[in-house]
Amino acid sequence: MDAGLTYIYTCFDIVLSAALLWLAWQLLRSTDIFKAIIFFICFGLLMSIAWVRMHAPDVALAEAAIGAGLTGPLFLAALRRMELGSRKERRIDGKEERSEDE
Amino acid sequence: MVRRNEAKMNNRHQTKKRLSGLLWTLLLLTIFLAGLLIWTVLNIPRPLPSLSRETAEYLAMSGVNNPVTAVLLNFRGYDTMLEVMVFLLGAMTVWSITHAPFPARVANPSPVQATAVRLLTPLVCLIGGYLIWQGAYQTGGAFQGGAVLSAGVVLLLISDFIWVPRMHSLPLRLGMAVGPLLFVILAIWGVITEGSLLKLSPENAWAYLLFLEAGCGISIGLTLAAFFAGGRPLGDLREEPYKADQDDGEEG
Amino acid sequence: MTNLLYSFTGLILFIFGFFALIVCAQPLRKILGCNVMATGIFLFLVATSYRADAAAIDPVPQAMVLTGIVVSVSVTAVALVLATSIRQASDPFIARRKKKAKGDARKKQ
Amino acid sequence: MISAESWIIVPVVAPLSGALLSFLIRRGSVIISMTAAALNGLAAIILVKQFLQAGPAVYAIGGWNPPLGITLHTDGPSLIMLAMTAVAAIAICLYAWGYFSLRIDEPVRIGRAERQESFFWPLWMLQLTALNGLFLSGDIFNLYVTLELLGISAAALAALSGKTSALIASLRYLLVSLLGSLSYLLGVVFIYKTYGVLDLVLLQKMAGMEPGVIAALAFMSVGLLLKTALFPMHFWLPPAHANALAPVSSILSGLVVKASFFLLFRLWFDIFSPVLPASAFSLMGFLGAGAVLWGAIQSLRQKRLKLLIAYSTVSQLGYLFIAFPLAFAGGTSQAWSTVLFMAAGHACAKIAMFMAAGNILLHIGHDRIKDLAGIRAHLPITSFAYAAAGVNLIGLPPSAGFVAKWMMLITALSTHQWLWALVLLAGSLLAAAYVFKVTSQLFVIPPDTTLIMRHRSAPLLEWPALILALISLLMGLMAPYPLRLLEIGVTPEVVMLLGGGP
Repeated sequence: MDAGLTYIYTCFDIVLSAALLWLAWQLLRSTDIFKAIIFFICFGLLMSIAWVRMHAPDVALAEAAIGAGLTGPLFLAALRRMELGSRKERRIDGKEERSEDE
Repeated sequence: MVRRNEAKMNNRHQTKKRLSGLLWTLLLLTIFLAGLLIWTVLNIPRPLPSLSRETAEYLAMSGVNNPVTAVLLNFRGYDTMLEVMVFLLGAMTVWSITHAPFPARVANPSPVQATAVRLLTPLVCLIGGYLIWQGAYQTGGAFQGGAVLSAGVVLLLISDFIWVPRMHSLPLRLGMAVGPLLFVILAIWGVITEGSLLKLSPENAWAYLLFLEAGCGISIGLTLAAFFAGGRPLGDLREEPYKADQDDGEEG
Repeated sequence: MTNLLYSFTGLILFIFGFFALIVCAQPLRKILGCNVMATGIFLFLVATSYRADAAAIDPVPQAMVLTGIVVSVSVTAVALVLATSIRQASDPFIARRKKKAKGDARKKQ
Repeated sequence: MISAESWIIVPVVAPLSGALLSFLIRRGSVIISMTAAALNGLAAIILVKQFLQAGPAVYAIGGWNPPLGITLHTDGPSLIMLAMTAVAAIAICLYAWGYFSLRIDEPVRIGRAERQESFFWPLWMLQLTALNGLFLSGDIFNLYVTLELLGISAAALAALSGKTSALIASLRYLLVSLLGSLSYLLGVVFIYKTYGVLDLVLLQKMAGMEPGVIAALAFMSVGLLLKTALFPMHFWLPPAHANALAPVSSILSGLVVKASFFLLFRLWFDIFSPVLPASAFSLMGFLGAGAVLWGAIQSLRQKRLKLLIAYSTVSQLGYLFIAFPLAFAGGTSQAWSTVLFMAAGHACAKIAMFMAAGNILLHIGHDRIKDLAGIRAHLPITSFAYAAAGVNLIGLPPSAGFVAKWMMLITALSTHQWLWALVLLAGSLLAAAYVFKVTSQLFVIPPDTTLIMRHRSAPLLEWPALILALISLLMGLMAPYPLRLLEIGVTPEVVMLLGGGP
């Protein structure tokens, strides 16, 4: 591992850490909850790259499969069930159904 | 569209009002906490200790080549037993709170989705099975393979095949409890034959662990799908005679 | 050098999550904050075991992180179902529609 | 071939398999859980007998020795908590059986009671596994997994009653216990980062004054204080315990809160006692004093019986934390005895009280304190059980509460810490106030309205409450036996080669 390679690795680490922190900040600051969940999924994927970088392949696979691949859809499904009745019901064929309580 | 902007406006207004209040004290508190933590991390003695020497030493006796799986299933198998029980506990809690939402009255699933599901499901089972099998000597294992299997089951749930939500809960419960049951049986078997909980004889440990990993993979796959379904399968509703469960306060 | 960088990132993620858990009002955001906190702790843990040559990697932190990921998924799922059922129980529109749907399901069986 | 020393795994494996079987076979879940609780009781008795003969025992799971494997320990304190949990588990199983069989034939809401019962037994058995696992385990990461198992099953049981208020309280409880477990996990990470070892015994040998250990202890203590609901962080406890079903609130108040306290006490007094400064102990004392006074005042103001008892839990927990500065002066084994006696007595008394409150709620439909007059005619055993448990909370002579408070008072006076003695006395007076507030309704005030009893009182509901109340009452008389248990070596001196062979 000559000096050149470690230099590249350090740059990669700094960029990856900056990206992770920016995603986490965006995730928690964004007003629209749907956007926050999409940020969360990207955050999970970037995390699995970080695990690969730290020679932890098992954790990278688990993070990609469970952390981003299933927790994200769990959040989306919960969001859909929460919003299903209150503001409007997005029917599959896209017609907006009038919701009484607004 | 007007209603959507309204919601966004008061949301932003609300965040602005909250920002000025207790937030500044909390911000200072967290910055102080961050400084403290970073100072502590810097002062931790540099040659970070690690257990890699011990793991390498006993890896041969653990029956698997992948050190992470060896630590997970053999050296610290008791941890994983409790943790798979936490997973099953999560599914029990989700089932005890509510029943799965009734399938949306969709005309018919689009043909593209139906054929995609028919093609993907066998592929998902193949990849999931391979990941579980590969755990013994390479990256992979029960959790990763189970997650892929659950993706296949979730695909079935989304594509609204009529029989999926109507399934009676017993086969699902058996599938979910396979992993923990195998763990408990192996634990007791270890006590009977080798004299200590979860102790596996080194020569046929690989067979036990493979059997165990397959069971855990299946149960994790079904449990993750139960999380996604979000409630008891509707097959259970037949058992409970329906009565409008009005909420009359002085519940016991 | 890599250990320190990723340890700091993990700690700052932990503090982000802690901050979000306290400040945000919506339950969905609190659960997102919990997940970010957990991921931060795991990053901090595995940063300990990073070694330049891949042979001397310590597998115990990786096993701990796997256990942690699985536990935090099950807690997230339970919290989401709780938040959804609270939202549906307290919303008149959904409650009425749910009773009607339950009635139809009963008639169909 | 099964050696006698493998009895130590029965308190964990029996309820675990009980939970799995009752999850699969819903019809037989009552019998399965009863046998698991009985087996757990038997194992507790045998473990105590083995401990008295052979002293503390260490059991390496899977045959792997500590730095790599996990070990189970039996020493004085964990055995007392194990015995307390075993006794409470049998009483709660009997009570829950009577409670659900009565509610299922209740005409109002068919279906809800069956759902609750079919999910109550597996969740309760998992909780019992987590409790026993926590008392026995000797590995800090394994303690994190048991804490998590405890937190989720407690939140699941709290949400079982299906009311919206219960769901909201349960979500708050889940998030708080998740925050507690995560900060505990951060403490574990710091310890692993400094010592690279997870076993408690090895840690005790290595524990020194290093920045990593201080940070670890700070995070672990904050996490465990959150889960034990000490005074400033007790907001989640009263709604969660008051809105739950009767057997569930007795489990939550009696056992779950004690488990995280036990872990905190073990960390502070057994493992890291050289590292901690005196100011940390007096901080705990002040928080405890605040909990005692604030909890008692709050419970005096409550209108509903279950909320009154929930706030009295907050105040009784305060006493456990007052023991910290006293024990720091008095000495470790003496500290263990006062704290564990108070915890065991309080557990039995609180479970009996919540069972009595559940009976009253079940039979007359409401638990408003001012309308309880005349209950004693219809539910004599329940009223007597409530009064006997109240005696233990106040700390009157024969009860365990009296013995514990007496020992604390002696230590406080002998080490000239007048403040804690003052708080103890004030707390006892306030406790007397909120116990007499209810017992006066039950016994003194003549019944003006004719109470409509929804159904005749079932023996299975009343006798467990009475037996537990009497146990907490008479525990003071047989005080010397548990104390002897604590004198036998506090932590096992085990010869350990670093990286020992299988």
